[in-house]
Amino acid sequence: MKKNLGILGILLAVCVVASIFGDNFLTGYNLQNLTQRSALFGILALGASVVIVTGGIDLSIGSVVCLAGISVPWLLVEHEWSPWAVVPAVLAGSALIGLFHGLLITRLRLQPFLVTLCGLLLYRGIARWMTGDQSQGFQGEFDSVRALALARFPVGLEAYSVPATVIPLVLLAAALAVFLRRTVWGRWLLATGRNESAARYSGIPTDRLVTGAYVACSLFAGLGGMLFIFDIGSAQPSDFGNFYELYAIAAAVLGGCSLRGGEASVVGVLLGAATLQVLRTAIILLGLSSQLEFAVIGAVLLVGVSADELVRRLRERRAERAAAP
Amino acid sequence: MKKNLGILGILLAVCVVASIFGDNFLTGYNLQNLTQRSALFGILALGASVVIVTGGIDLSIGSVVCLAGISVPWLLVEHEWSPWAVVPAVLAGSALIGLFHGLLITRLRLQPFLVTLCGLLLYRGIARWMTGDQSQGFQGEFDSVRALALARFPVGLEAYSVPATVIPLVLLAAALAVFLRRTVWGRWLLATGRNESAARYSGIPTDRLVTGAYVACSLFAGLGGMLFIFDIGSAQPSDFGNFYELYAIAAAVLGGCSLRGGEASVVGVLLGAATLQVLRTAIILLGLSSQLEFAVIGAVLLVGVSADELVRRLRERRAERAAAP
Amino acid sequence: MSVDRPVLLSARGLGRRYAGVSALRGVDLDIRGGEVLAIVGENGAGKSTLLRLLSGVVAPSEGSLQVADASAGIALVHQELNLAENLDVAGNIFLGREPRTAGFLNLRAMHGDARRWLATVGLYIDPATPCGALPIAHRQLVEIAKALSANARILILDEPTSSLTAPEVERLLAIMADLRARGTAVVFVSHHLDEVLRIADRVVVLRDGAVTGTLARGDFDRSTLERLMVGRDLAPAARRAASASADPARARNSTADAPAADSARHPTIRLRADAVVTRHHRRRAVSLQVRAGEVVGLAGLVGSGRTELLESIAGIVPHGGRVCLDGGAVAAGAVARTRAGIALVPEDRARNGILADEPVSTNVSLAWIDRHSHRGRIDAPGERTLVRSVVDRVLLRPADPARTVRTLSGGNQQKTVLGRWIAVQPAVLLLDEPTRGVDVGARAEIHAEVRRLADAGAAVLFASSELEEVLMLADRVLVMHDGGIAGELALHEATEEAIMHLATGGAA
Amino acid sequence: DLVEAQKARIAAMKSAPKAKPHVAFVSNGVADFWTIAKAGAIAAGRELGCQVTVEFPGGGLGDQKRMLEDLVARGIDGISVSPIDPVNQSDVLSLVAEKSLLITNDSDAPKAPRLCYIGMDNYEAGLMCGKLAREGCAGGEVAIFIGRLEQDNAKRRRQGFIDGLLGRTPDAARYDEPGKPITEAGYTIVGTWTDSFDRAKAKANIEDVLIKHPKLALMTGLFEYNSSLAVEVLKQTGMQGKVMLAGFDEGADVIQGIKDGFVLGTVVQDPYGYGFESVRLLNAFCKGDMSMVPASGILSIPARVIRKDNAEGFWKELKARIKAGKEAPAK
Ligand SMILES: Nc1ncnc2c1ncn2[C@@H]1O[C@H](COP(=O)(O)OP(=O)(O)OP(=O)(O)O)[C@@H](O)[C@H]1O
Ligand SMILES: Nc1ncnc2c1ncn2[C@@H]1O[C@H](COP(=O)(O)OP(=O)(O)OP(=O)(O)O)[C@@H](O)[C@H]1O
Ligand SMILES: [Mg+2]
Ligand SMILES: [Mg+2]
Repeated sequence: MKKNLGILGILLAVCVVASIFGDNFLTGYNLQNLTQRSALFGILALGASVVIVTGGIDLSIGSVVCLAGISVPWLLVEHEWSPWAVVPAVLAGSALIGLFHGLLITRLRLQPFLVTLCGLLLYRGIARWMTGDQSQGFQGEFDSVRALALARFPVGLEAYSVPATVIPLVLLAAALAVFLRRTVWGRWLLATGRNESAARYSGIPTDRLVTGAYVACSLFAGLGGMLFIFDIGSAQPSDFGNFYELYAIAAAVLGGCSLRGGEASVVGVLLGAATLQVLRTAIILLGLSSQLEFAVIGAVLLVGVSADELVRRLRERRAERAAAP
Repeated sequence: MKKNLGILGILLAVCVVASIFGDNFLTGYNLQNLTQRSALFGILALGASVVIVTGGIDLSIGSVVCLAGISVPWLLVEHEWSPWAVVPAVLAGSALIGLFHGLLITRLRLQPFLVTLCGLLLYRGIARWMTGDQSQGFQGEFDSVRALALARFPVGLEAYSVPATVIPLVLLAAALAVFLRRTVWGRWLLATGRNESAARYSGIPTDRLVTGAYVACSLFAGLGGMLFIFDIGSAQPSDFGNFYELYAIAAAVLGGCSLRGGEASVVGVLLGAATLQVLRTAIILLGLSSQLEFAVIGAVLLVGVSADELVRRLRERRAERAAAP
Repeated sequence: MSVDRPVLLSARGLGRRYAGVSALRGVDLDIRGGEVLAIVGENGAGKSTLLRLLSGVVAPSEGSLQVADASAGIALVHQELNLAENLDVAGNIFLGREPRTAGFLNLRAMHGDARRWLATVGLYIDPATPCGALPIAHRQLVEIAKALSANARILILDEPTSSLTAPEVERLLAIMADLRARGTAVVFVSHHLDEVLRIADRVVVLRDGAVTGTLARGDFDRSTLERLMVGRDLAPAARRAASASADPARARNSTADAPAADSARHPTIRLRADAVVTRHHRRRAVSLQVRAGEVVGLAGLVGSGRTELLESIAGIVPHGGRVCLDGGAVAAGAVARTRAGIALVPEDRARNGILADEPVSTNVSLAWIDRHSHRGRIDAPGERTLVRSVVDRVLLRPADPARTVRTLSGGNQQKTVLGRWIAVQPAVLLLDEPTRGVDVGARAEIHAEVRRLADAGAAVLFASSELEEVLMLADRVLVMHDGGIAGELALHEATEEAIMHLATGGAA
Repeated sequence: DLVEAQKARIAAMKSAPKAKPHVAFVSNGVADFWTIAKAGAIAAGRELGCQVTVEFPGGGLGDQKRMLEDLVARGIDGISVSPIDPVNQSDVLSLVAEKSLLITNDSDAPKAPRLCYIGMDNYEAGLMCGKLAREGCAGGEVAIFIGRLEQDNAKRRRQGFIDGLLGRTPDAARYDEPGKPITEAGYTIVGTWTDSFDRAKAKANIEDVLIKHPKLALMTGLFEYNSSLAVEVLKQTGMQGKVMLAGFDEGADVIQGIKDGFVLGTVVQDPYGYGFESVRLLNAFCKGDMSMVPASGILSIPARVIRKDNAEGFWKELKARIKAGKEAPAK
């Protein structure tokens, strides 16, 4: 919990600045938007964190978002599949992608970075080729399916209703938290991430766990991709999801995951994802030039994590001094 | 050396396919283009490999390429600096960026991924803001400075002359190879990557070495950025250098660097960089749709490294069996 | 008598090759319930390989293994520690066998059980402590508790006592005896023959990957075992080492009897620690001095702060107070300290010592390669010569500088780390458990090397959990307790009883 | 110079016309706009019996340069390119002119040795869009959304829109800094937001601007997806009709929005024509025929304004063309 204080601090600081100096930050509509976007990126970040726990990395998240997302309108509109077939098919395809990564990594012992980098190229290439670089959209139809992302549930507040994407996010986050902290498999995953040989010597099926982690990550990315395109309505295969893996991994790392594996905090990851989205919106509501967006995000994160680290040290030193004679 | 056989095999296979089925692959002009591009990306990949040797990663390479590259015409054309001031200033700036990364990583013990991801955002943001998102170019002037990348040195062949960028590449590669294999600091850098704690217990100044690695990486990226813009003539701050870090890291990993640190092969890195460029060109000369570019690169790399791994295993198994009575 | 005990595991013609080299061959062995089987041999003889084959962690390249009862269960404690440092002690003990209720972890049961198993091995710590924070001896005990908790019929321990101090060793031997009484088969490896002599029912002696003798209780004594291990009678130095515990002071041929004479013999104070306060023992300040040519031993119980003190002096960890070399204070930090000539051989060789994937030569030359270079360029022939001489001096087996350290046996990895500093003449040599896992013969040789370095003017300060070794090697003994120095014993005062008295908090 | 040299080569080809010329069409990025152009190019290739290669550089200037170099290496007879940065790309454009035949489309490079430019004036198209907005909205706050501003056509289009909206006398050389709000003639242009082609970001931009400026009266999306996403956001927030939209390009939902009445209209270019004419011209060059090039060197294919009255017909025609282009074999 203490580890999450840092990222919580950054998030709150950004919120405070945005609500004091920005226009209409604390309106229901804005908060609703922020919830939606944080939920979408949060799902990707949760997936990324599962892989990061194993000490691996998944660079293909953005491309899986693209391929899975693009496939939905492509199948629905161009190929006139039924929505009842499309959603499971896309999710199954995403899981297969993860399985493919997992097997290459555990069986052939290829480096995760390399495998998923090839994935990054491959799936985007497939998406572009499949659609002929034509953007895919719902053309104003399929609102009932898109409700999976677009529905809003009133909670008694006037301007704020809960976006539907919060449901999968909360379910996944809760499941992941319980999995990591309360189940044997989760514990084994943590052990595998930190010291694979210790886990193997303890009779843990490390290969299967690692493969499972990649499956989960791609599955989350596929689900995210679907929800993204439900939300946006259409997408261009050449740029949909570009860099999303970096946002997802950044959220996970901000939330306290170590890229060396074995550490994760579900709450932290969600806070990390939210921070990135709030930052982006804050820049607009503060009236900063959108050219500055990247610079501001980079600088705020850097200052934030550095400050967090410095505070941690200071506290440690003070504790030590208190214990001294 | 043996480790480089795999990537050499992939490179040769691509070349053979491209020259048999593609148009004009084996023409001086095409080879000259390929040399130029491989050299440019090779410089970035060498930088990436230095950081990878320490077990770190630098995601900011592409943004440093952008900032350094954009700065050159910006200073020359918009601010009318002298070329004699611009080149050293840009290189010094790049080195400072690396120093900044190195200090955050060694002093504050922040994760390299996080620091350089923030760098990725920050430097691109600065470049966009500095130029107001305007593309920067030489507007047809400064050909004498651009000769640093555009000059061609005849070598007695009719259609093929050596591009000027080969000179810095060869110098840097040779220096790096000597550094890693023949000098105390290189030895220590490798040791730091293998086991930082053991290196520290042996009195090796690991912090300084790691910082130095990030300085070198950013310096190489800055140099690369300059040469890139000399070569292209102009660039847009919003997309110049996008994903170059992934190309650079992929080249290094293909060339035998392990992301866990401690391993590097300069020749391998150069082969890796060349492979990626040859692949891209082969796709066009083979008349494949450019939509397929990503998919083909991803697939070829994946098949290549998997085959390499399988061959390696087969050989190993055969060696073991041969040793048996 | 062994006939009525059930055979739990039997090996026939067991062997294992690595890259064409045979690490073990032709082992025929029956493991019976209710006996303690000791496996002895020199470093690299193949002991760990045999244990790994028996426990099934490694597949044999020849021969067969027969398990009598598939449900018997085999637990192995590896020579190198293998804990997931992000999990707590309880999590590690039950890793892979976590108690669950309705599919979920039962953390309460786990912590409760863990506490019980920890108590069995005499470790009274909170089971919720993360393993990363434990000293190495505690990790060893956690590993043993983990193996015990598996309730296996066959318990295999690879050098379980190498990092333990006397009380824990006693406790472990008692546990082994208890398990034997309950019909468990206990197989263990140790370089301490007195432990073997005390508890083993049967001893298997290995030499160069082959069994040179299987002896039942009554058939073996120290000299038989040594002969079988080495293939000849032990050299005199090693002989003395082996019997040192009997009368250490005399065994070392010491001439100096009074403390006064000590300082006369070693006039200059090389190393001085002034009020050094270490991180985890902030209430005690340690001051000590070591003269040139003097070898000072640090004794104490597990967790008494020896490692922290040595690491502080070497500049690895931040500390309070001052460290002076030849009268002048040395700046903080490992780089400055090393450059000034203060060298440390760390306790945890896997974590802080070796570069596992590099050859022996790189490992050995790591710290001093800068002194064998011209303007940064490595003097390769010079390096080669020196590495070769080091390899000979520490009796590395195989004596091959190109060998990747990961493929060396545990004891030989230790020798590699030792060799790193033996090659140069540091002004101050700090050794933390210098001979952990090193066999008797090589140990004597290493002691001789350390003595030689001291004679050439180095100040040596070493920590060891083996009183035997402290008494053997030290000119003077400092006993630590709870982070402070509980007392100092001159050579003639130093006995096991005196040291244990101080180490357990008794008044000086 | 290079233009004359190209002309001389074309003249020489009159006596030895290429049987099956191989020509290339290179876009400035990846977008639906270009897939329509591709359909046109391929349709022309099929009609005229020449081989057509279409390349979409996805990675900006460097990528476009690489593709042009590779096409030259491949020995292509003629290339029609949409230069991303015409002022600074003179070397690579010269290279194409030297080794092949060069025409430009969509954005012109008047200083480059191009034989012809096919397209329209983005400033003019922007003006059309601005006027459309001016007609539909008498005043108030206006927001501009555009993919990115660094390409020349984007800048000109935006400037045209501003000048048209504010009713200024047209002057293509004018440039209003994007950072500052402009208050003039009863309108306040509150800002210009870019997204570097990230649609999630583009959508977020629109949502956030609606929050920041609750009194917004009108917005425009100057790239195809900007308009489409604006329609999307308006529908999702139920603000159809409260905030007016002046569209650009032919997104499906934009056309639908026009039919539904809450989009004022949209300015469409004719990418199909760019592709078709590019191939037709290059093919003629390879037969030694330069007669199709107007004296000005500019083959103008003007933009059109689509309103409620002509939306339906336009949409049907477009669909049919894309379908035809897709069914065409790739080569
Ligand atoms: N993975 C490996 N690859 C190659 N050789 C190996 C490997 N593992 C062990 N060996 C070799 O096998 C031999 C036996 O090693 P083993 O670890 O069994 O020795 P040991 O008796 O346990 O020694 P120690 O007392 O030092 O622990 C050694 O020569 C060692 O170098
Ligand atoms: N309270 C503590 N919290 C975290 N780490 C500790 C603590 N106490 C000691 N350590 C670490 O454990 C290691 C060994 O500790 P210490 O110096 O107390 O042991 P020691 O006397 O050498 O005993 P041992 O025989 O177990 O090595 C050191 O690296 C030290 O930093
Ligand atoms: Mg061993
Ligand atoms: Mg210790």
